[in-house]
Amino acid sequence: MDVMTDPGTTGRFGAYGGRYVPESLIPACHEIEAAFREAWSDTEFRGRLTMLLSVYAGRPTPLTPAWRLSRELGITLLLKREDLTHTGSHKINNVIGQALLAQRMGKRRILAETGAGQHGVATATAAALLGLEATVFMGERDIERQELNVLRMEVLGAEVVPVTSGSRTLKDACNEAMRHWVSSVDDSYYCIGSVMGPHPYPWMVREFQRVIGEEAREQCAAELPYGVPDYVVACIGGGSNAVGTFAGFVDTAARLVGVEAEGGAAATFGRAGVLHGFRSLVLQNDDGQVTEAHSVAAGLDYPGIGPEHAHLRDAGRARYETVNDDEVIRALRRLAHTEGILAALESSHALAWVIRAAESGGIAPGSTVMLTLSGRGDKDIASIKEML
Amino acid sequence: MDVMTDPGTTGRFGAYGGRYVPESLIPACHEIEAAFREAWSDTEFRGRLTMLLSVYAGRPTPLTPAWRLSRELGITLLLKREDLTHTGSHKINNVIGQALLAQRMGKRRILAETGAGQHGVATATAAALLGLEATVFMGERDIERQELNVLRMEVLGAEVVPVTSGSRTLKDACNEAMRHWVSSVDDSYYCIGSVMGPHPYPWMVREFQRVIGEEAREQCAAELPYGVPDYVVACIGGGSNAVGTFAGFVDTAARLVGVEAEGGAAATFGRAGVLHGFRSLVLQNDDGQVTEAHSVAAGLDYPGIGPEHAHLRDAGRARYETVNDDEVIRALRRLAHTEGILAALESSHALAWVIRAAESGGIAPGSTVMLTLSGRGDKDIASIKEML
Amino acid sequence: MNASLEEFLIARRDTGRSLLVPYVTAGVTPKWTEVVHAYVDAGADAVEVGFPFSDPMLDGVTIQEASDRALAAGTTVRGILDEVATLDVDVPVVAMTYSNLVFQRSAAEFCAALRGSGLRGLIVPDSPLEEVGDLADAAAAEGLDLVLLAAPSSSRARLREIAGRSRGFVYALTRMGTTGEGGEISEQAARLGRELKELTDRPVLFGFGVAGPERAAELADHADGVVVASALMRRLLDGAGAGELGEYVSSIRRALDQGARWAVHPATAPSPTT
Amino acid sequence: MNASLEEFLIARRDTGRSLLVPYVTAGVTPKWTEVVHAYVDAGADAVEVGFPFSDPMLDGVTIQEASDRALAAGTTVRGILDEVATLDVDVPVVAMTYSNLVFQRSAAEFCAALRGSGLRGLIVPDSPLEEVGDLADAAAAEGLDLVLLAAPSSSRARLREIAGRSRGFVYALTRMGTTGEGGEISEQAARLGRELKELTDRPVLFGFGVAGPERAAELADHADGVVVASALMRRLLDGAGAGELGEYVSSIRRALDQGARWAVHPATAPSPTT
Ligand SMILES: Cc1ncc(COP(=O)(O)O)c(C=O)c1O
Ligand SMILES: Cc1ncc(COP(=O)(O)O)c(C=O)c1O
Repeated sequence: MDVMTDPGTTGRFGAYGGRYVPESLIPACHEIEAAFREAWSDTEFRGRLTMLLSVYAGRPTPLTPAWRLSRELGITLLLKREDLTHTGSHKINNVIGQALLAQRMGKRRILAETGAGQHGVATATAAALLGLEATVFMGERDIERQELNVLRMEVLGAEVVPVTSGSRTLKDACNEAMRHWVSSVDDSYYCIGSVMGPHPYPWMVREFQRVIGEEAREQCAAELPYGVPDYVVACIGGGSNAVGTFAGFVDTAARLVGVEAEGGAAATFGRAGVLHGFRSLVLQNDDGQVTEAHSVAAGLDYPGIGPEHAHLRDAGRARYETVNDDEVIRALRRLAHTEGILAALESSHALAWVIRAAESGGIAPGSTVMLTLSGRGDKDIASIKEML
Repeated sequence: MDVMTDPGTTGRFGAYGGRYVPESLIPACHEIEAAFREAWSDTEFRGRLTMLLSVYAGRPTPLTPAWRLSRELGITLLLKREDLTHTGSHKINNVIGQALLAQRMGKRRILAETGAGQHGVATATAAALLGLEATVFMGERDIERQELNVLRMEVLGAEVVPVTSGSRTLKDACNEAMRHWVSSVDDSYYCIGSVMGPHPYPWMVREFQRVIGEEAREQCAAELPYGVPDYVVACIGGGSNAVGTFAGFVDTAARLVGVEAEGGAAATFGRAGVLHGFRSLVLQNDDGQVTEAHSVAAGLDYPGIGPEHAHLRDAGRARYETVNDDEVIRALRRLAHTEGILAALESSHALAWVIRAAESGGIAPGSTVMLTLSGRGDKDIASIKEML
Repeated sequence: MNASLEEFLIARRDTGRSLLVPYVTAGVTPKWTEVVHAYVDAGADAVEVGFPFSDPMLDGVTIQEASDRALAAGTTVRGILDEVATLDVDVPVVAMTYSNLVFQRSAAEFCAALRGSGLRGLIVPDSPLEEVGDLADAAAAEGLDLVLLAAPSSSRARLREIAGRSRGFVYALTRMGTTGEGGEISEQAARLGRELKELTDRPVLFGFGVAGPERAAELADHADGVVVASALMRRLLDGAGAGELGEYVSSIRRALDQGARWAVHPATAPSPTT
Repeated sequence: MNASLEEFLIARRDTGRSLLVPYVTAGVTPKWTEVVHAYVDAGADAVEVGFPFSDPMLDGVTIQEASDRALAAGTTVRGILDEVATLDVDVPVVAMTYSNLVFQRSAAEFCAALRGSGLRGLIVPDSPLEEVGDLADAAAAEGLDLVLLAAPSSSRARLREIAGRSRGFVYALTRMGTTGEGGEISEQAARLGRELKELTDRPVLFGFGVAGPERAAELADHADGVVVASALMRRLLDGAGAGELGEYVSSIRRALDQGARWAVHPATAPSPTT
């Protein structure tokens, strides 16, 4: 199937993607694309990345059977444990890759936007590791919700810039990071945290995240009778952990399911549009004004979706589901009680859908489900407490 | 050398150890010792433990070179990354072992004391995993300092009991857990969090933690020119991560160094005494009243030290050093800035000593130092922030 | 007025006049069309009307605020078009907005609607050369001039293509950055102006950070004129009415006219014989 | 008084009397020795004096609080010994404390000091059989009776050893738990008392949770008497003086005496001929 391939120089995934940025940024995008293409085919670069992911970030991550919950649900549920990586979410996979690229390009500083703060923490981390500076843009509302991560970034030596425009969440942080990048593109590298932004980002981030899916594919092959799970499920903010996961299973018979927050479900309620440099499905009103997303999970508070997901949806290769905040909190608590694993609110979206589908027969009894647990819930503890 | 062996049925490590508990608990201690001896020589039990440590808890943990800090210090510093385990510290190694044992013994509930909260979180986690109940005793002062971990335990379904007696820290939580255990010994298993308590705990916990040292030994053998580091360093509260680490290197030429908090340095400022069921070095006044320990690190706020450490000190096989709170905070920040790793305050004690020794020539330039990074610092972020 | 935006501006420039294009965000006040009139009365050669967008990636705080205010007041594309249609001004009006509004239905539909309300040009800062194909065709079909942006970072090859494909004028960014006041004239800006002038006879206008009459005049030295946006919107947000804004535009007009008198524009100065 | 603790208690028991050993934490009030006298006057057969320890692992909240208060007031081992030395009472005084105080210098030194102040016995709840070797020797050398504890969880084999090695009396724990009031008499306690009585002729006294005269009398039915601690310390902490505490002990004394009158103690009842 013609999906999940190289999107070419125009960065198209079917009708989506592209490079909708001001002329000022075009040369930078070209430069990054060229540098990435070169690096990605350089075995030394890939060796260095693989080494850091293993020796520093803790890869491969285990594939843990959810023993007790599986029994309760009548399915076999396997969890790909991105929560066990250094800094506690899959974001580190992408960031180490991009930071190495920034270093290779001779940049002095990394810029990033962040929602839940996980991408910001990962960026601050990779910058420290490689001796680069880091500036992270974060919506004021998210700063309140994710205080722990703000403090982590600061202790790691990063500058956290509060964004006060718009809904004061991830989408506004993206705008602000982009603005800042325009004015500092000479010495700064913009490290985007999900499969969004202008080409080559959605593709490059997918490539850096495909390690999730490739590892999981191998682990499933080693452990499952038929080698491949029936379902492969991941939560979707921008969609990087999902795309990275899907990349490992796209050529199998596994059903791919992306789960969005009901209040930020661009794949379900969005229309085609252009936001943050790419064309995709976007939550917006009739006029094209972008709607604010709402979710308990700061990392899913995004009104768009990575362009490749829009394409996978159109192509029928993946389907997209939504869950609401209540289901998410219940799923988080249930996993904590049955398995002793505290998942991130974001990841708990994927879990909430699996629980609902298994309990309603949407997933047939006896099915095998591979779920990417994109991150750990420590960052969310304060918000969870409030909601109980 | 006759150290780090089986301490026999009396649980003696040289002049230390033993089983100083009320008669009511003696049968329970015997029962646990018998069950552990049996389990430890049962390949199925060990297989199950190894499987859970790998598939669930993320072992083996990487050995990460501290690239930039090594260069600054003129040594080769390797970090054993216990911070990357599930729940974020070495405590999980021991707890999974003991929880499996409790299950094997048919207990319904696990009791635990906790200081920094890491052992409590680990206990709540393992209890959930195996479908047991968990009750965790924690000093009121530590509850304030480690709020995040309290919330984690609660979300995991554990009951957290605030301890208001004495200094309201770890030592009082131990007393209270012991008291509670006496009255519930039939259906409850007391899961001690460090190499302390009555026999067989100090020995059993060492055996469950030796996986740290054994992995590190292998990793060093694979990566170092001479196969063994010049120094092996770990922080010491009760001493479990240190003992577990030392166990892998005790038969090599490596110098073993345990680092305590200046305000809780039983190996340096203590005298022989009996506390919490074992004989060891204890901080106390002339009369034998136990002194309160003081440290920024809740997990090191303990006036005693595991009996085996007292023995290793007397035997000259390990040495024990102290660092103060200021050095610790500086070390934590330095590692964050140079390597992008946020270490626990506890672990930062070991680091602080290495930095001081390397900078003062106490560790010769060019030396190789293997340091156990016992846990991650997320739990400490709020306290660190306050102290800046 | 039957001339296209480009014809109109070239004709004016060729009289030796430095071009002045002031900006207003549609809907920022209920009486924003009065501002357009005030601009024209003060000597504007064209007026740029911003269609507010929720996520104006290339705009600094001032225009973000103006956009937010307009949207909060319920401004819609249809409403703006209706108001623009009632404008009775003798200089061209140019729309400026982001891709997401343009591609809502289709570029053709959007361009037809603009043209239907009398607009003469369109600026879409987040649709660079690579993404502009359909839109350029649609605009051309409607006789709407699609203005492209050129940046200090653009390569010579890209500048050539931009200069070649832009219509109406070439929008030269004075700097790498967002809209907003302040900043010195950089050697960069001067060079960009010179390069573009070498590449095309189309008017080249500077935009971004054109604040105050002196700066406008200085910049105009290196091209054919300026777009003034944030400096005006700042004053408007701070409470200035159409009258004050008109005076401010007049002051820039005067500075440009004086500057133009002694400026050396070898390529574009009217020949001594006219 | 030349008799050992054990001789003294056996003699009293053998008169058909249920033994009563009240407890006080040394130093809990400046006048704690008055409490000892009040106990004796109220009919105590021995008095247990607690040497407070910072970490009293086997004590419930009441005795913890009493210990903390005594320590906060500056109570030291030396000070307690000096005060005990001035006591002029005609029943044995027994020390109760934790291992860490005992092993400070050496067991021998500690025992010698106790004996030097006239103490006749020693209870160390966290030194079980396995750890008690040196201490038992040192105590024996000083003629000090080392009282061992027996628990409901102890196996018959251990009970036999405890009964055999304990001196003075055997301290039978009524329940699995810490010191402190409350709780029903359990079948467990009764069984423990019976088993110990079968194993030894030494006095067997119940301790832990002996609150109030009825409970004391009930328990005494199953052994030779009781130790009363938390119930007294609770009253003291709540403000009761030596007089009131003495009255409370008297009430227990009376209950024991009445109970003893109709109680069935096959093994220990004075033979009808005495
Ligand atoms: C733990 C976690 N999971 C998922 C996401 C969503 O990002 P993406 O959809 O790119 O995987 C985030 C974003 O912050 C996150 O922190
Ligand atoms: C991260 C960490 N390191 C070290 C310790 C100290 O324990 P130990 O000395 O038993 O390793 C603790 C205790 O809570 C801890 O949380």
